[in-house]
Parts: sequence; C-alpha cells; structure tokens
Amino acid sequence: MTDTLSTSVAHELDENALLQAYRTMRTIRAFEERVHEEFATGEIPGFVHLYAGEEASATGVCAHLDERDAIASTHRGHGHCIAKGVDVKAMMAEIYGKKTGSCQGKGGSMHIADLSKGMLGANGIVGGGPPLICGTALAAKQQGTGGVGVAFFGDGASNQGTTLESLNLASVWNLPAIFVAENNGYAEATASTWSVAADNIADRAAGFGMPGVIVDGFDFFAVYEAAGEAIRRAREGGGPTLIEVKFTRYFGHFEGDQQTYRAQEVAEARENLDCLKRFRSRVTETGRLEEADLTAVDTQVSDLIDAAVDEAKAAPKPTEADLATDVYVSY
Amino acid sequence: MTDTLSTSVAHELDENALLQAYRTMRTIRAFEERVHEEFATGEIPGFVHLYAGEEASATGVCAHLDERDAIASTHRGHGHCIAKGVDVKAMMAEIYGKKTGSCQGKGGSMHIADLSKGMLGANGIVGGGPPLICGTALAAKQQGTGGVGVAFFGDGASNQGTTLESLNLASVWNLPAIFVAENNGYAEATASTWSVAADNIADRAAGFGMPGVIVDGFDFFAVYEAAGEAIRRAREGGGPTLIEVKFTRYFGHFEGDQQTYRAQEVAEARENLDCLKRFRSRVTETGRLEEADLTAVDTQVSDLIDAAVDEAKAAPKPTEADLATDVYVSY
Amino acid sequence: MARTISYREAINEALAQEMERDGSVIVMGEDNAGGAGGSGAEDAWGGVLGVTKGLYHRFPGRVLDTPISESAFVGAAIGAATRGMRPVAELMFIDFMGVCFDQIFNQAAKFRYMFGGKAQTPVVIRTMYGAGLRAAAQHSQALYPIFTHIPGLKVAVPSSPYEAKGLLIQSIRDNDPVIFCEHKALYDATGDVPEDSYTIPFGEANVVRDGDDVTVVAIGRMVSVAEEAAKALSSSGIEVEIVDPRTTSPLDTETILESVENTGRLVVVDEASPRCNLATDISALVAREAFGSLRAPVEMVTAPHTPVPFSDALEDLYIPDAQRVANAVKSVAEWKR
Amino acid sequence: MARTISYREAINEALAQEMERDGSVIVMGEDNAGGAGGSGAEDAWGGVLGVTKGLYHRFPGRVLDTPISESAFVGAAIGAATRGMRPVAELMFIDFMGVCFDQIFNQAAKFRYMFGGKAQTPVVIRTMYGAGLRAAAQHSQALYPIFTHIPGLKVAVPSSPYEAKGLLIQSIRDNDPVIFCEHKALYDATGDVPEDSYTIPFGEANVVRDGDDVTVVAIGRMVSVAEEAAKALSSSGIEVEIVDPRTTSPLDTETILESVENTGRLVVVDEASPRCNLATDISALVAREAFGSLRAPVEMVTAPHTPVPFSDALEDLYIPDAQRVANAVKSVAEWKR
Ligand SMILES: Cc1ncc(C[n+]2csc(CCOP(=O)(O)OP(=O)(O)O)c2C)c(N)n1
Ligand SMILES: Cc1ncc(C[n+]2csc(CCOP(=O)(O)OP(=O)(O)O)c2C)c(N)n1
Ligand SMILES: [Mg+2]
Ligand SMILES: [Mg+2]
Repeated sequence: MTDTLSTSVAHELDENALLQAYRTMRTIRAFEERVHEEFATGEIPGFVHLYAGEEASATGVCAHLDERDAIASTHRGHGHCIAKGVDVKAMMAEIYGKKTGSCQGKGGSMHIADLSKGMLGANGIVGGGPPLICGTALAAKQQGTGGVGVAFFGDGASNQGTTLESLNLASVWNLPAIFVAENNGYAEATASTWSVAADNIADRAAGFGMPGVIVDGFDFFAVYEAAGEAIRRAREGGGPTLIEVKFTRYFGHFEGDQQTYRAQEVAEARENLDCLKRFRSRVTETGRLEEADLTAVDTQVSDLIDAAVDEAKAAPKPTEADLATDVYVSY
Repeated sequence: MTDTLSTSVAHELDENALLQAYRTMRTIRAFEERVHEEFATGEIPGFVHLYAGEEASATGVCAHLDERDAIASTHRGHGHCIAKGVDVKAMMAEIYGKKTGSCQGKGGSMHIADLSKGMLGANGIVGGGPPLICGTALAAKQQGTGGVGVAFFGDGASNQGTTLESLNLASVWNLPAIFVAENNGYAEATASTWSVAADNIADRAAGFGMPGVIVDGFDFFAVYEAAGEAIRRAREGGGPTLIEVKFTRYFGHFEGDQQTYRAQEVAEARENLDCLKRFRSRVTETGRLEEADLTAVDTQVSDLIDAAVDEAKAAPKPTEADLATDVYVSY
Repeated sequence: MARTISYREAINEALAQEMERDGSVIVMGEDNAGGAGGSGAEDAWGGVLGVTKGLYHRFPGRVLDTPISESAFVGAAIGAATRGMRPVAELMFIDFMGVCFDQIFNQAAKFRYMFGGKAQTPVVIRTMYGAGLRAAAQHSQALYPIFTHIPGLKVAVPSSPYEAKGLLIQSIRDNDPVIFCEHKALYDATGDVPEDSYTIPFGEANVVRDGDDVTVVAIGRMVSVAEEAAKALSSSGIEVEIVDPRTTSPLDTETILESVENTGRLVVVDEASPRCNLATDISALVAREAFGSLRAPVEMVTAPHTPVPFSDALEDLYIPDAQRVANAVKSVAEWKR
Repeated sequence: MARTISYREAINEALAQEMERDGSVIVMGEDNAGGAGGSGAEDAWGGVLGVTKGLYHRFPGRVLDTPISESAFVGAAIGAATRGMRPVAELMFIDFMGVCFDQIFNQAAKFRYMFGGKAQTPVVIRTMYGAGLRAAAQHSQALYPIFTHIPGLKVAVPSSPYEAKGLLIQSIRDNDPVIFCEHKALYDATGDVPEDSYTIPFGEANVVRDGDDVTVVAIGRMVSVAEEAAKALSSSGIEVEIVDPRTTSPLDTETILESVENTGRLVVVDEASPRCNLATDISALVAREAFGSLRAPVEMVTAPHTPVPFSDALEDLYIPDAQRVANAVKSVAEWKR
C-alpha cells in the first residue's frame, strides 16, 4: 500500500475532478454518520448497513462512469448510490420511509435505486447483483453503447454461487463487466480470512479467465487507477475484471451490532488509514487543492445532510392509496 | 499423458484388485452399450445418458472407497453406481421402470441410488451433488469414521454456482471431500473449451484453497493414483481436493442426440485411447494378468448383462398401490 | 391465414416474428443454438427439444448459448431487461428453478414495487413443465403455482399452438416479467395458427366449450384432457363448459365466476401437486365470490401429493386423465344435499 | 414445570435439549455462533437475532458457522442427514430460499420417493418469515405456501413459544425433511412453556378457542391476530372458533372440517400473498369436503398481491390485522342468500 500519488492518475484528474471526488466521499461519510446518529434515536425503521470507511471504493470506481453505465449494489448500498449520482435528499427520505423517497418509501435502505441514473438498486440478497450486472453489460454490448456494468459485492458475497457463476458467464460472453469485491474483513460477524478459502478474493479471477487485481481500499487514487484500467479495457471489448478492494467498515454490520467479534481494528483504521484524511493530506501536500477548498466542501455537505434529514422528517408517508400500486406496469 | 504404469500404483494393486478394476470397467461398458442398443428399440423410457468411454474415472476413484464413504453422481450415473457396488440387475430393472428396480421403478436412469452402498443417487440437477457431498463428508468427520465423500460432476456442472460454492465450503470446513470434475469435452452440445473460462477446471482449485489435479481419464492407473492420494489426504484430515479427469464420451449427450456439433473425436478416442484397451495391454504386457483371465471376465460380464436385461424385461411394473407410498417415512 | 402447425413451431414462429419486429429481443439459454466452441455445426440443437432451432443463423448475434449457470444467465436477462432489451431466457425445465429462483422472485418480480414504480423489467422466461415424458421427479413438475404465488410475476400457460403463439408474442411485448410455461408433451400437438403476428391479452380466459351443467376450469395441457372428458360426458347428457384461463396471473376471475353463476358447479383440473395450487386457488375464489350460485361442492382433479414417478405404469396414474375428470364432473352434477 | 419464556428462548431450549439427548444433532448457519476467524469473541452473535446464542460453547464442535453459500450448506445438512446425522440448518430469512431451493425441493424432498423408499433424510431447516420489522420486500415474506406445495416436505409454523418448542423437538426427531418457519415478530412474544422436553405431533391442529358461530383458521403469527379479533367479536355476540393447524403439511383436515361442520362458516387468515396460498388451500378443502355444512361464502384474510412494502405506514396496512379479520367474520356471520 504505497502512498505516492501515481502520476498518470494525477494527470487524469483536474482540480474539479479532485474536488468532486472529495465531495462524493465526504457526502457518503456525512450521510452515514448522520444516519448512525439518527438511527440511535429510534426514528429510522428496519435494517440499516452503513458504508462509512469504504467511501474510496464507490467513489474511485464511479468516477469513471457515466449514463451509459450501470451499477448493482448490496445491502450496504448508500455509498454506491451517492457515488452514482442518486439524489441525497430522496435517499434520506427513503430511509425514513417517506413518500418523497427515491422509491416512494416502498424500498427503504436496502432497496434504494434510481434506474434513470444507472443505479440498479441496493440489494437485500447477498450475491443478487452480479448476475444482473452481466445483463446490463450484455445490454451495453448488444446496443454498442460502450457502456459497462459494475457489480459491487462483499467478501461474504464472494462465496455465493450466484457471484461465482457470474464471473464465468462474464468471461464466456466477454462482457464489459467489472466485479468489485469489497473486502471489509467481515460478513456479519464472520471474518473473511475464515470464510474465503483463498488468500485473496482476487485469486479467484484466474479460475474464471479474467485479471484479478488487489487494491488498497483506503486509497482513493489506488482504486481510481485500478478501476480506470479495468473499465477502459472493458469499454474496448477486453472483457471483465475482478477488483478486490481491501479496507475496514467503521460501524457494525448493521446498526445495533455490538461487534464483540472484533477488537481495535476500527479505531486504528480510522486514525491511520482513513480515506478522507489521506485524500486530504495528499492533495494539499502536493499542492493540487487548498485546505480552504476542502473545508468549503465539508460545510456544503454538512448543510446538505442537515437539510436532507429535516426534509425527510417533515415529509409525508405514503398512504393506503400507494399500497397496491406499481406492482406491475399493467395487470 | 504418459503410458508408464507407475510403480507405486503397480505395487498397491494385486492381481485380484486389477481383475476387479477390469471387471468394473468392463461391466460399465457392457451395460452402457447394451442400454444403447435396447434404447433404440424403444422399450426404455425417458432420458438416458451413457457413461461409455469414461469408465476409468468412476472405477479408478471408487476402487479406493469402502462402506464409510459416499458418492454423489450426475444424470450420467450408471458408471458411478456400478463402481460403487450397486446391483447391476436392479439397475437395469430400474431403467426399464420395473418394481424390481433399485428404486422400485420410481426413479429411473437419472435417479438410480443405493444408500446402503453409499451411493447417494444419480442426479437430474446439474450441480446437485457437490453440496450433498459436503454433507456426507461432514457426517464422516463428525462421526470420526475416516470416511470421505466424493462428488462426481461434469465440465458443464463446473460452471454451476452450487458446485463452486461447495468447493469453498469444503475448504472452509476442511472436509474429507473429493471433487471429481469429469471433463468429457461437452455439456450437451456445448464445448467445455467455450463454457469453462479457464484453461482447466482444475485451475479453479486455487481460488478455493485446495489442490487441483489434472489426470488422463483414459488411463485407469492415472486416475487411481491421483484419487488415491487425494483420498488418503482427506482421510488423514488434510482437506478436499479437486481432480479434473479429461476424456471423451462415446455416445451422444443422451440417447437420440445426433451429435452434429462434434466430428471425429469419438472414433479416434475409441481407437487409440480407450481405457479398456489400454488397461488390457498394459497389464498383459507387464505380465500382471493373462489375456485369458481378462477374456473370462468379458464373458462373465456379458452373461450378467444378458441376464439383467432378460430379467428386467420380464419383471413386473409397479402398480397403483405403489403410486403414493414412500413419499414420507410417516405423514 | 391460418395453417396447421405444431406447438413447437408456433413458439418458434412467435420468437422469430418478434425478433424480426424488434431488435431489442434476444434469446438465450443452454444450447438454444448449440455447438458453441465445438468442432462441428453451430445451431446443432436449437434447444433441447428443438424449439429455438433456426433462429441462430437467422438473427446473428441475438441467440446466445450459455454455460450451465441459470442464476447468472437468467439474472443477466433480467438485468438486460432493465436497460432497454427484451430478453427471452430459457430455463430448460421448470424444475431447474431451484438454482435461480432468487433472480426471478426477489429481483425481477420486485423491482417495480421496491423501486417505487420506477423500474420496468420486460423479461420473458420460457420454461418447460409437466409430466408424460417419463422424465421422472426432477424433470416433470408443474410448478406454475409457485410463480403464480409471487406478486410481480405474470404467468402464461398455453394449452395449444394458437395460445402458444399469441401468448408468447404478448409476453415479449409485455412490460412486466413473464414466466411462460410450455408443456413438453404438447410440442408435437398441432392446431390452426394464423401466420400473421397476433397477441392474446393476459387475463382473458378462453371458453373452449359452452355448456350449462358444470364448469370445468383446466390449465395448460389439462384443457385437452377436459375436452376429452366433455365429449364422453356429453353423450351421457352432461354438458360441460370448459374455461381455459390461459394466464394464471393475472387470472380472469370474471369469466370463471360468470360460468359458475350459470352452471352452479365447478371442477378444476390442474396437473400440479394438490396443495396450494391453481385448483385450490380457483376453488377458493369461487367459494368466496360465487357461493350463492354453487349448487354442489367444488371438485379438484390434480396430481397426487407425491413426486412424479418414473415408471410409465405409475406416471400414467399420476397425471389427471379424462376418466378422473369425468368422474369428478359426474359427482358434482349428481350431488344432492 | 412450565414457566413463561419467549419464543426465542423456547427455540433455543428445544435445540439445546435435543443436542443434549442426541449426539447426531448438529446446528449450522451463517453466524449461528458468529465470530469465526475474527479477532474477538466466538459465539459473538448466536444467529442474527440471537436464537442460537450459547449453544456454541455448550456443544463444542456441533454448532457450525458457514460462509454465505446457502446451496452448499443447506445441501450439506441434507447430505449429512442421509448419513446418520440430524442437522438443523438455518436459512436466515425464508426469503433467501431462492438461492438454495433446489437442494430443498429437488433433493431432500424427493429422495425417499425417487429412491424407492430407501432413503431417510431427517433434516430440519429453520427459517425466519413474516412482515412487521420494516425489513422490506426481500426480508419479510411468508413463503410457507411454496414449501407446502412440495410433496416430500413437512412444514411447521409455530404460533407461540409452546408450539415453537414442541414442534421443533418433533421436527428434529422426525425422519422426514421439515421446514420450520419462525415468525421474526414473535421472538419476543412470551408464553408458558414446560421445562421438560415434549413433542407436538405433526398434523394435529390446536383449537385455540371454542366458538359456535364462525371457524377461523389462522396460521403462525395470525393466530394471535385472530384471538384479538375474537375478543372484540365476542363482545358483539359472535363466538369464533379458532383453529391453529400448527403444521401446514401435513394439515389436520379433520379438525378444520369438524369445526366448519359445526359453525357452517369459515374465515382463513394467512399472512402470505393471496394466490395459491394456505387460505386458498384450506378454503378449497372446506368447499369440497364440507360444502353441505357451509352456510356462507368462505372468506380469506391475507396480504395483498404486492411485495412487502418498507414504510411502516404501508407495512401496517399490508399485514392482516384484527380489524380486517373481524370484518371478514362479520361478513360471513351476517351473510344471507
Ligand atoms: C442470500 C443471502 N444470505 C444471507 C443474507 C444475510 N446477510 C446480509 S448481509 C450479510 C453479510 C454480507 O457480508 P459481505 O458480503 O462481506 O458484505 P458486507 O456486509 O461486509 O458489506 C449476510 C450474511 C442475505 N441478505 N442474503
Ligand atoms: C440445473 C440444470 N440445468 C440444466 C440441466 C440440463 N442438462 C442436463 S445434463 C446437461 C449437460 C451437463 O454437462 P456436463 O456437466 O458436462 O455433464 P456430461 O453430460 O458431459 O456428463 C444439461 C445442461 C439440468 N439437468 N440441470
Ligand atoms: Mg464484508
Ligand atoms: Mg461434459
């Protein structure tokens, strides 16, 4: 895990792009920390899984994507949504179960989606996304758009048959698909070193005929670079890639998790590895951005999240009239 | 693919064992060729998949097994059944749908089983067997019997999620399980070189933390040796192995298949690689067995199959009284 | 112009006509062409029973063979459907749903609702169901009740070549996920089918035969079994009205209820296992909505609560036949309080 | 001696007592202990909602965590059951059946029949079902009708701590595969439960409440909803008889039919989606077998034909409640031809 801002990457990203990346990561972090607080008050219903600590992955990958591209996410989906451009206020309202939410309150945290943004949904099924992404990649290929599909999934999901067979299908069909294994060390309370019978998830790539890459998930630039290469190759017809991103999740598996199964890891990671801290010191030390630029973003983001929570709380819930609508297009 | 009868293997197998191996392979071949003929007359119902050409695999693996051990098979299951000691006459009767069959006529070719012999069934679901074998291996481990579980499956099945996740589970639980990928080149009409996005199925082993071995499936001794090592390791607590056995199936995918998707491969294999021919010439050339011994086996087998077909044809079918029995132990 | 063609040909023609009409229609499944990567001919199979034969050469790049990875390729069809394609994926036997059901019932079926009405998933899953081919317990089931149970799915069960073509074209044009259940024992059945393209709307039952004495609702292949029974019954003076719902979800409850309001008697013929199946579904509907008209107990003719047996001797007893239908009809026709 | 304990504790106690009694009983599932391979405590979770907590240390080597590979580990439980073990595998949410259904319905359920009566597969699959926890469309379903549809499976749906313990012990001792459906909103419900081990036989309904006016058959958590409705109805002069089938397969048809023969009226309360569910199954049974006694249409109170919504405002409308049950009872009680 090196700390040099690779020149090619530095070259690719202008100030605006750097600021945008920072804004995305900061938005995710602020969103999650606020949901964490609000959940504790008891006002947010259901199961909520937070992405804090993992921001560099969603952000570094999605920075390469545009409207031709689709992503599929997991139960831990807020970060992917934000990085793919889903409206933050609508997301917050969705988490509160409000009619103004991304899914009119019908989906909740585990199902936030915005198909108009190419965000195919958080997914309550571990391993649910990779098959779908074979499909969005196939569509892009058939339509000749140059688009790619990206499946984000966890270390736990890397043991699910649906994920594994998707790797093979993507290779056999030579799809423009990227499989991003987010190895945050645990699936619920189970360590990935135990559940994944290989040194790295990326080691599985060879068995499915594609390159496997390991990146430091605390390092936005490392993710950005690896994803860029894979996405470029995919767009050019070079087929799929498996990227393993390694990092730590900052909160419990879901809100309420006591986390007796792990020890000091989180505090250490937060202190020494944190993606936001590292990004900040790197771009300032190399003179690409000023502290003041970043602090301004922090303030804007903080205001946005405040507004999102206020509006979400004030918004109306769906009503009986909504219960049976939108099951089908027509029935 | 070498032709030397490895000394360790030669040492392990006495004359009786060699004769037994030959008898098993010959029985499978004769069984399948006869079913092929009989199917053409229209008297055998349903879908029938023949194992001819692949005899060395079932035989070379099962030669190491005893009553502590269980195997799971596929739709192409006759060979595995015979090699694990299922009664040949009962098998034939089953294929004819008779009350005297291994399954009272309720199962048919795709479901022949004999649990008292540790034969967990042919299986109509591609990828159905590997999870089950994790279970029989787990049972052996929990019970401390030293038993192993062996899952036979095809190249096509090596792309099924159920198979892949079983590899991982077997490693994670360190099970005494052997996964035998029988790569006969095709899944139905689809070439394994196309459907398996890796040079070899065995290459997938590394991603699941177990050794992967490739053997010449036309060579009984090669299979015997590789299986022996894997089974020994498993019995000693050394965990699972993936063995890829490469060969060619002699008949179509199922009876009735026109096989326009492949060319000369079968005739060449039958002529130059056939496991029975090679076994025969090796054991006679090295002076381990006499031609006459083998010919005597041929005759005995041929008589057995004749009798099996005659008895199967003459046997009664199940009746209305059988329709609703044996769904449950009690209900 | 109508000609006599087979159920298999009707399905093939529906696929071909829709592929011709709409470039977003693609077809995928194990050996739907056949021969990929082999040393011999491509389109070697055209599906395991030849249903997709010929499409591969006619529509280059649009008939995709797949590895044996039903979750991945059925899921891929679903994912592609959210991005402007209209994929028709083949789940070779309905019995194989167990390895890919999640993609169907938790993904495709729920997207629109979970995502607040903003998703559209026009995918068709063609699949083969039913007993009669001595294919035994894992290749003979009639699992459409399970799909019918799931909100968000539509389920078509064509009973004839005419229905097969019209319902499949509708399925492909439909904007919701459709499970299209083809009875494997019907592929060689023939019937009059218009050459031109046409659709049969979902949720519109077909009254196959008029009659005033007993309503028989029959699903899929059971329609012809019911017709056979009806003929025999007619000669003994009982006139049966046969209703073929054609789609089990949506279900044309109106036509069924109207018929029972006229006849006062109901028999449902369903090849599926007896618990929580279409026979119970329709019987319960009638017992709730048309109770006042019912003049006899409802009757249900179904498979027994057993796996499908292999032996022909048993399988023939397993499948509902005209005799059992006729007996059920007689019992409700003759029923007295 | 009976004490008041929770549904969660009752299940835990059943597991512990059977593990104590029979060394072949093992327990497996994702985080059934929790903490495997981690730097902290093992038995960190005891299942996602704490149901298996404490067993890991009490029964060394017999509580197995698993990777997220439901086909592999549910299949492993099934395979082990054919070789002398009595595994209890946890499918965390019933909604996850889609990734492992094949092992359950094509393997475990069919072995005995397909293999001519020579297999025995005493496996229990414990799984959580039901709405009410704002867990949304993929974590709230009541899919027991699907398992009930499958010949070869038994299905238990305990409605209270007492039922949970007795049915689970029976499930473990039973020699057939059992799907044991725990309602996630009942885990904190309390009730009297004997300390000693006991079994509740399958296929024996419990008449929860006697009444002569209307029979209400209610499944799982719907039993307490029906009880609430019954209390309210009693004060307006309608006496409801509540039947809890306890197992949906086998189903105690006798008790249901006897009750309806007395009351002449039936309401079935089923949390599942309305098509091909238990409500239709039981309604159809009654409309066939007790038609002569029926004095009103059958009524069914079920979830609507939609996925389970997330928002509490919608989910509370989705789940059948006492008011809807009471309305249904009144409608059949007051029905006139
Ligand atoms: C098919 C399925 N099995 C199990 C679960 C329950 N579950 C939800 S999240 C989770 C852990 C996932 O771990 P991982 O893939 O590493 O993702 P992370 O939570 O670490 O982001 C589990 C077991 C599920 N939702 N779906
Ligand atoms: C889940 C599932 N998908 C598809 C099939 C249909 N099918 C039966 S055999 C077969 C090919 C299997 O190929 P392989 O695993 O290589 O075994 P082989 O036939 O070559 O022995 C297919 C696709 C099935 N039985 N089960
Ligand atoms: Mg993880
Ligand atoms: Mg093969």
